[in-house]
Amino acid sequence: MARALINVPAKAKRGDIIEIKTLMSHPMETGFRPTQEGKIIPRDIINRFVCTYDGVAVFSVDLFPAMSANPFISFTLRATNSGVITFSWTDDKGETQVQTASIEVE
Amino acid sequence: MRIVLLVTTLALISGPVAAQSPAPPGALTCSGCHGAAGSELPSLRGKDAATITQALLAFRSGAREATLMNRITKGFSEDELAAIAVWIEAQKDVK
Amino acid sequence: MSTPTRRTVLTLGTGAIALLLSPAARATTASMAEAIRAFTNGKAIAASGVSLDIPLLLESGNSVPAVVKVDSPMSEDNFVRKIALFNEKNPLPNVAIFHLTPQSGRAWVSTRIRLSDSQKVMAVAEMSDGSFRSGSIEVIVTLPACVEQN
Amino acid sequence: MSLTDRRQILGGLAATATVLGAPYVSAQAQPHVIVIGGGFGGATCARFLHRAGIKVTLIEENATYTSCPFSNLVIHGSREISAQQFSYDALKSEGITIVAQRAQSVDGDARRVTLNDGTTLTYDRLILSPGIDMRFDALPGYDAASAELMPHAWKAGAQTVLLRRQLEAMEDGGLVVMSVPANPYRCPPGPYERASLIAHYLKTKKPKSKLIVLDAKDQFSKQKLFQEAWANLYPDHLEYVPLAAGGKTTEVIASDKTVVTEFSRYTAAVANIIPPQQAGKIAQLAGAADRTGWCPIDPMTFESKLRPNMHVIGDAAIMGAMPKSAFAANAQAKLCAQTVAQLLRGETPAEPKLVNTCYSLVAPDYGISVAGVYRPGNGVFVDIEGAGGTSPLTAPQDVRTREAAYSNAWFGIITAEVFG
Repeated sequence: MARALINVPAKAKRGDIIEIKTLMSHPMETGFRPTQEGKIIPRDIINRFVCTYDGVAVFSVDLFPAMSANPFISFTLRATNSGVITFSWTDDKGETQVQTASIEVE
Repeated sequence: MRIVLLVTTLALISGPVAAQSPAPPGALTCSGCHGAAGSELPSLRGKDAATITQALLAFRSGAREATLMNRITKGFSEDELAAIAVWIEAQKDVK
Repeated sequence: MSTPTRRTVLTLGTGAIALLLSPAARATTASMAEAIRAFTNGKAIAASGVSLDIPLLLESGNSVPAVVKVDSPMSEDNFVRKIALFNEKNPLPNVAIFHLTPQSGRAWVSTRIRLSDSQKVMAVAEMSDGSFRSGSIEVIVTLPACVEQN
Repeated sequence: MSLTDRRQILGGLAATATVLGAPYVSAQAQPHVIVIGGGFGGATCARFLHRAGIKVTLIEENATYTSCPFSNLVIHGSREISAQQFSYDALKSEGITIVAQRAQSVDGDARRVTLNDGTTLTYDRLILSPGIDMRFDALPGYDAASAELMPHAWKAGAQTVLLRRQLEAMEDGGLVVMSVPANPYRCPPGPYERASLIAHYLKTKKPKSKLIVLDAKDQFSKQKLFQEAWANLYPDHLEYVPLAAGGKTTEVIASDKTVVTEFSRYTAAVANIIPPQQAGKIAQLAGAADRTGWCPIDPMTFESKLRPNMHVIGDAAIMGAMPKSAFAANAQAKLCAQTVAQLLRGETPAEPKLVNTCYSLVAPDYGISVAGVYRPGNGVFVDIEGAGGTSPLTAPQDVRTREAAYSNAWFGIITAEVFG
């Protein structure tokens, strides 16, 4: 995995519903694509995405090969308190990449 | 029947085009790039079918160097290219 | 250089435009129906309350924006637990399963998926009371005009 | 001439025909074809129908046509908009009836077109070549009013000149932002030619400035050729942001020329926003466009799948692999004219083949091209395998110069065929 793009508002009012956007660079090899020589490229996808807010898992996704390359996942959260929002992507090899963002809630 | 008659009649008015048989597949496209003489892109007016066929086949096989015609001619069979050439030659009587 | 492999893809990929003109087909292909049964454990699905938004005409199925909304207050005792996306004609029927919580605030997700052909895409939501709802959309995937891929 | 009473006109022609020795021809027998839209598709189609002896009326409200192909050179500053403009005088002098009004509505059942002055015209077959309309509902913040501040310049004319003036007025060092939509839209490689020529303008005239291209997709026409040329020619003046790097525009704010993307925001000195598009309005009003906003057609005849006796050509139609280009519209128009003439004679058209050729300028003297050959398949046009493709990725400069010269020659020839 390479780099992720994350869009989390830096500030929010308590009770606001905030929109979060994430994009992770990844080829998401489907396991169905042949090379020029006709060999199938083995499947290699991110199969799990988890978002925690203040240490609690609040949103997650199970991904299948029909998710596009560089998976884009956008969702909402209710801003309850200032803290850290963590995002993690886990691929077929079991490797996990984590990124965080902080939010200030007034 | 009446329509056919009318079209034939109109052909007399507006020139011989209407009396032409339909252009073979692909032939109508050529004039989008090949028009009057004096352009960077060669005119096909007055060229005979044999010359045109030979050129098209040479583009298709790669024997003749080209920027685009090599890519286009690969989309046609030899017979189709020959039919296009015959049609282009016939256009010299038109207009 | 320019022997576009996409042509092979396209030959497989176009079609079904006529299908779009008829009312949305009720029946789904067997594998999609099977995947949905597995997700709901065979429970009944109400065909309402879920909106699935995908552009109707796609020239490429590589990265297709999909937005799902479910009618729900997203309160502590009445919320959407899961939203699953399914498709009819890709090699596999599953696309993704989103797990939501009351903290989500809204039953709304936006993502990008792959579609190998014109087909029906379906979103099924599992509510906190264990009931299921769905919404679907028929989309046309043509082919990317003048895009070379080698 | 009264347009409402075409029977009178037809009667006149029938009389002529009688004089010429066809006493069996009655007035009703002369079919009338209406073409709506006088661009590369419509003007060509009207011309070829007329030459095939078909009575044709072309409905086009504008007195002059402004060509989109080559309009990127106007933005670049090396070409005047007047060089893009063509009158319909040649068509008129050939005897084609041109009605300088807007087609207000079409009644497909009655085969009747109503013009904006209330006049009606009836047809045996209708050809719609309306081009595209911007979808001003599709991108938050972008409507007709904001297009005056952040031009799309995706229909050539005043918008083209506006974008050029804005670039000329910009201080050296200003940021230029282009927003490119997802497919389908008019002229697939057009945004990238424009980006190239704007970068060329900046490099030569405003070297401290830079162009950022925000794209809602990851793949585009002639991509490798463009990107290689950009790396060589404009490394400091053009930054390309694809979908995968957050390039999708989600909102624009016209008041301060801000472009908002999924992960970032850019405030520009000049912003060129190309919004999502749909088939021209009259195609929607005629019922020829489906819920996608575009017109499904039978590729054998270009006849609408939704409305019999209506044919759609050019950018408005769903053509499959065949792109929305001027060349394609012109090629489709010639074939459509022939096909409609055959249908009116009761003949069955043979399966066609079509070709598209499209040049793009990466710099004024650096041209690249893509070609395709197409046949009907799967209800649209599909590529003929093994044909077509792009210019070679590696080629000496003289090949690029030659393709730029051919591009220029092509413009002269095709506009002569359509309007000359």
